[in-house]
Amino acid sequence: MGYEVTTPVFAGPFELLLHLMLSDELDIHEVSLSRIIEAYLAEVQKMESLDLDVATEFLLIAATLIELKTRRLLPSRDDTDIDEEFALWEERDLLLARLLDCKTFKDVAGVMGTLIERADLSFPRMAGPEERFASLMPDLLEGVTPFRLQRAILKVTAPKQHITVDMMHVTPIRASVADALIELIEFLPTAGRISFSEISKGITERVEVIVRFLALLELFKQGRVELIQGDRFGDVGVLWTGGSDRSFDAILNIDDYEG
Amino acid sequence: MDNEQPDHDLTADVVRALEAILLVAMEPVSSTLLAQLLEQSVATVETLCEKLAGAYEDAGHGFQLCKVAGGHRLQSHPDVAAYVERFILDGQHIRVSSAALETLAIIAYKQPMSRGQVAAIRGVDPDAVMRTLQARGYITEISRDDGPGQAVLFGTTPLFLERLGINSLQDLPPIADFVPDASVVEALELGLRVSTIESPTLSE
Amino acid sequence: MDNEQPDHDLTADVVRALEAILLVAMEPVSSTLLAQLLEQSVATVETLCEKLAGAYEDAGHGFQLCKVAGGHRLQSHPDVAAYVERFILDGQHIRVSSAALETLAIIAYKQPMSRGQVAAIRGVDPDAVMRTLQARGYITEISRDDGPGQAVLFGTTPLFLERLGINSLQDLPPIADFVPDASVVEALELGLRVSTIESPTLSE
Repeated sequence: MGYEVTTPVFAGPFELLLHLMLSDELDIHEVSLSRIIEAYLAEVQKMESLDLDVATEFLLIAATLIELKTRRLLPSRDDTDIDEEFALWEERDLLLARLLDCKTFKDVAGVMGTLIERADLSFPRMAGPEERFASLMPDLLEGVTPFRLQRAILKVTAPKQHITVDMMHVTPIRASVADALIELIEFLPTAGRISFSEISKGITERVEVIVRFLALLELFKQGRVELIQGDRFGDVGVLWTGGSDRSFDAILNIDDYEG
Repeated sequence: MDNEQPDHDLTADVVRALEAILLVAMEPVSSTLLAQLLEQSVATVETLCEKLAGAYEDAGHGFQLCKVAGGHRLQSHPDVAAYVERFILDGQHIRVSSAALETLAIIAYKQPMSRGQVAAIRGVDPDAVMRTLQARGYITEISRDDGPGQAVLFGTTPLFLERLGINSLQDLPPIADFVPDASVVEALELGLRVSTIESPTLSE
Repeated sequence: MDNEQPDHDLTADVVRALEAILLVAMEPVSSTLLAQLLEQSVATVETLCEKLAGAYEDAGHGFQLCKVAGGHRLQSHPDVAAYVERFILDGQHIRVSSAALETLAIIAYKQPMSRGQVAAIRGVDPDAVMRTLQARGYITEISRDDGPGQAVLFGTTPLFLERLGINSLQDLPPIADFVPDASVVEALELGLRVSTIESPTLSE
């Protein structure tokens, strides 16, 4: 099926590192961190079309490895910062634990794959009751009108990009005030007076609502919107006062909010 | 030894394959198709089916092998129909799901459609849903694709029209000239932007 | 006499009804529902199903009675899979990628799991994979985390059990069986030593 997500050979940094370290295990006393780091970085370099998020994950692990390596090369000094030392140990233990987790679930996945292969050799009986029982079957289409059918097909055949653009900010839950600003600047000037609840209508992720609110505050600070609250805890009214200025150069240094 | 067991081991394998095919079949299977699948003559298949039907009856199974219009099929034995009725009335708790409705809509408007074509539109495997719709008699296999793989093509049935209360597919509300589409309406309702804004990686 | 034939005529009728119900069922039927329909105890139903499954196997039928996803169902025998696959053509099972399998493994053993928790173990954002698994019906949202953000928590579905051909999550081998053995732990541990002091034999 076309919708299967294609993943690189190594679906994650732990998987890659695990592979490199365990294929190096011929003589475990000869395990060379240098070689592992080299091979690791070489693999990462091969991943041309890696998106930024994935690349970051791979590079974070690489950084830890290099730190370990550096620490080994440095002569042991008395003035080593004990906190730094502990932090590195902690990081190493975490990495080790994650590698063991990764190995465990890789093996589990293997067994599950075998189970699926075996199960796939059998096909279930699905024909259902014969037509002589048809009158007893609850009518699936009760209450379904031709109009509902029309709406259903319009929903599935509609171009997806409009909605998915919004959804991408919803999951994974990473919302940016910058995106919310762009959105608001695009839409507020022609919206007239609008309430905050209308702006955030239909948004289910709390963090999405929050970034919109922060974006509004930012616009308020910049003097481009007027905020009106009739009574305490009441809905906030929003009115664009920024004229036709739709620039958003001031927003570059606004943080992301992780959910 | 079971009296359904045929004479030779070779035949035994063929009978097992025959039973398996009949079990998974959603519709009666013709002797010709069975002959082709089992690499036997049509006459042999007919004989095997008759023998098997007799053996099931003799063994007192709760199912039977019947010859109906279009071919052979397994069905529940009329003797125990009361239990089957009870099962249908008791055990099923079915409401049309949105997945089923969408799949049915796609097939109704765009028939004939293969499973793969429906999957391409819905973005998910419609297999289970289509089996349900087929079992309910709302859709049926109407032909096979000429292309490689000869995918089964599905269409709606007269029962579907009847349940929907329309006389023909022409009575379905048109979809071609319907503007704006559902997602645009939804987006407008949200009061949010409708068009795709190229959002630069400002937040990175 | 068929060796599937039970002792008493009363039981024979119950078995026939059981077979008929399983034949018309479209998903695994639980022992509880069967017990209710057949007016027998759950224990009796379980025993009857086991006996029937054994009898089918002994008689060398092309189908089998299996306990899957918390219920009983009839399915084609794996021995004749080649014939059935030829017949099904476009109903072939869709492959599950290794990335999907590993994500499924994590969720199966540690459910309920949020996307973030899966990401922490996988080291990559599992969003796309989890959406696919959800669309296929192998995982579903089962609750929300109480914590801030109220992350959606996912668990596996009966369809997942069906796909694996197992009756319940208890049928999965215990996770302890998979804990990497000492040599693996040692190899990883050595590779990730913080300093060379502790193991002078390391060649750098």
